[in-house]
Amino acid sequence: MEFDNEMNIIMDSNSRNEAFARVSVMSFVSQLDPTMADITDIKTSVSEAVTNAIIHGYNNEKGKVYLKCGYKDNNVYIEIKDDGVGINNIKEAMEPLYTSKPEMERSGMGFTVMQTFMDSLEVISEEGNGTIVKMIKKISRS
Amino acid sequence: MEFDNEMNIIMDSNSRNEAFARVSVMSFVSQLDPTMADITDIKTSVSEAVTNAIIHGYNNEKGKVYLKCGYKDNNVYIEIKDDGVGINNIKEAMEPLYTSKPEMERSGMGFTVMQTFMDSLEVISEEGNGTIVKMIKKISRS
Amino acid sequence: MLVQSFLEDRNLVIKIEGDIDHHTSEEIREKIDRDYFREKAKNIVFELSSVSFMDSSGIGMLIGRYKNIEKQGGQVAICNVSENIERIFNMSGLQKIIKCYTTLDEALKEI
Amino acid sequence: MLVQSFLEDRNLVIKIEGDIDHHTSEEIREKIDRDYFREKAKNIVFELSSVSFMDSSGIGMLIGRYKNIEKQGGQVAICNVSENIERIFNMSGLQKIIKCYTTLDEALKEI
Ligand SMILES: Nc1ncnc2c1ncn2[C@@H]1O[C@H](COP(=O)(O)OP(=O)(O)O)[C@@H](O)[C@H]1O
Ligand SMILES: Nc1ncnc2c1ncn2[C@@H]1O[C@H](COP(=O)(O)OP(=O)(O)O)[C@@H](O)[C@H]1O
Repeated sequence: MEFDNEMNIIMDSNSRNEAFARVSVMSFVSQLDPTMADITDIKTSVSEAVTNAIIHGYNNEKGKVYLKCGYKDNNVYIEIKDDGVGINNIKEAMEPLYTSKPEMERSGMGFTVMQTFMDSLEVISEEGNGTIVKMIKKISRS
Repeated sequence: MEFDNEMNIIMDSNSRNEAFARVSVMSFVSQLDPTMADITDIKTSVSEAVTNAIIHGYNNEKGKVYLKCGYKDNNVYIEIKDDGVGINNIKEAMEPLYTSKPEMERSGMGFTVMQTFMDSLEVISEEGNGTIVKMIKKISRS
Repeated sequence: MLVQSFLEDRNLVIKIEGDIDHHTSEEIREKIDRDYFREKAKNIVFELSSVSFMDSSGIGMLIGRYKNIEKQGGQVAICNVSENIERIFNMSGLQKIIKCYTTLDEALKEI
Repeated sequence: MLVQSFLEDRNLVIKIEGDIDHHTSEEIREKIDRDYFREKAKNIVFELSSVSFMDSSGIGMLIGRYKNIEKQGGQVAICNVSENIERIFNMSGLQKIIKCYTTLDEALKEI
């Protein structure tokens, strides 16, 4: 796809980079002059997917998290990818409240947040082969 | 080099991304809790190098700008790269007030800013082969 | 991110400033659990007016405290939810589990 | 980034809010040059208290206005330099070319 503007970030799997990812995407998307509500939705969804890559994909171990963000007209496309453990049962993983790490006080709401806050969510994953989360948000100009 | 934390950004050669680059680097570097003065120095230097890639490297045409940022202890390493026209005479280019685009109201102070605000500056370039700007800043914790 | 706590009767008031995400949740959790036992508190009231961002890790952290404190026979309440986190708050259904109040005074009176 | 202008005698006061970089400089320049001729102004005073960031593109834009206005027989002054841009201001040596004042009143009086 040919975007109006596009950026790619590769970052270490380090929980400090959750905030970095949010701020970067927010700064990039702010070029479209979106409403505060849309900015918050996108920031929160990015935070969920990057956090998942770090704690589930890489089990808090070393690895790289890939973030791609582009926009065309008023549509924002975001892709977050890891080369981590992957997801065995995507349907189950996406159910509200399902978490494989209850001992870490995970709420199991990450995918539900992304689904609620974004206009489209696609999860591509396979056990042992990493995970790609693709999201689209149609923004309203403020 | 093995950094404590590292990120890479690939962005379109689009002047809107000057602000995006600054904010992203600022957010990343803020993990070290630097002083406001250090943050400003780094933001300004990043802005200079990214702007140069866009207007000189790519002559405001399509291209990709590569930004790498990592830190180890209190040292911040930044590399900004383009695959643009390159620099024929680096020594001359780095002289204060030298600009090849006076008609664009360039001040010719970009490299001087980087040299003044950062602790080390290295420019690697060749005509027709793009430019790499490497900068290091030792930050003080706030 | 900054967590401050103070005791008001046996209610530990927790004021969080900044972002609540997975990274900061761990720090927040440790500080709260430490202060709760040190201060021999019974209940916890979260004052969230200065929270700039929260994602589902924050929901998990709040529910985690709720579960722990319930086991001790105490209660958890939330007050002053900032505008920034209203959207995730509403969608999470947290209010069905933890009581939410508009002001700290109200929360301390009702708990 | 936001540029506001108003005329005070024949001095065009330019108030810039936000970041001055290469991207925003082009917009700022166009607006100033348009307003200067439309308002038949003589001098320009930059009010920079609300500038959050400036790099050397901003220096180029300011010097560019200085050169143009000088050709018209006018003067350029700067006032209220914000803390955010003091460092680049001092290193650029701009003060040797363009007069800087602490307040707008002072600038308007002296120009
Ligand atoms: N990037 C990922 N890699 C591997 N597993 C994942 C990834 N993202 C999500 N999962 C799985 O999906 C489950 C549900 O995710 P989510 O809804 O975000 O809730 P939570 O993060 O609170 O567990 C996780 O517990 C995990 O098992
Ligand atoms: N990335 C680059 N690619 C090609 N030429 C460059 C690049 N960066 C700088 N230059 C050259 O070096 C000169 C001086 O750069 P600089 O000190 O930043 O001043 P300015 O950008 O105001 O011209 C430029 O005018 C240009 O000729």
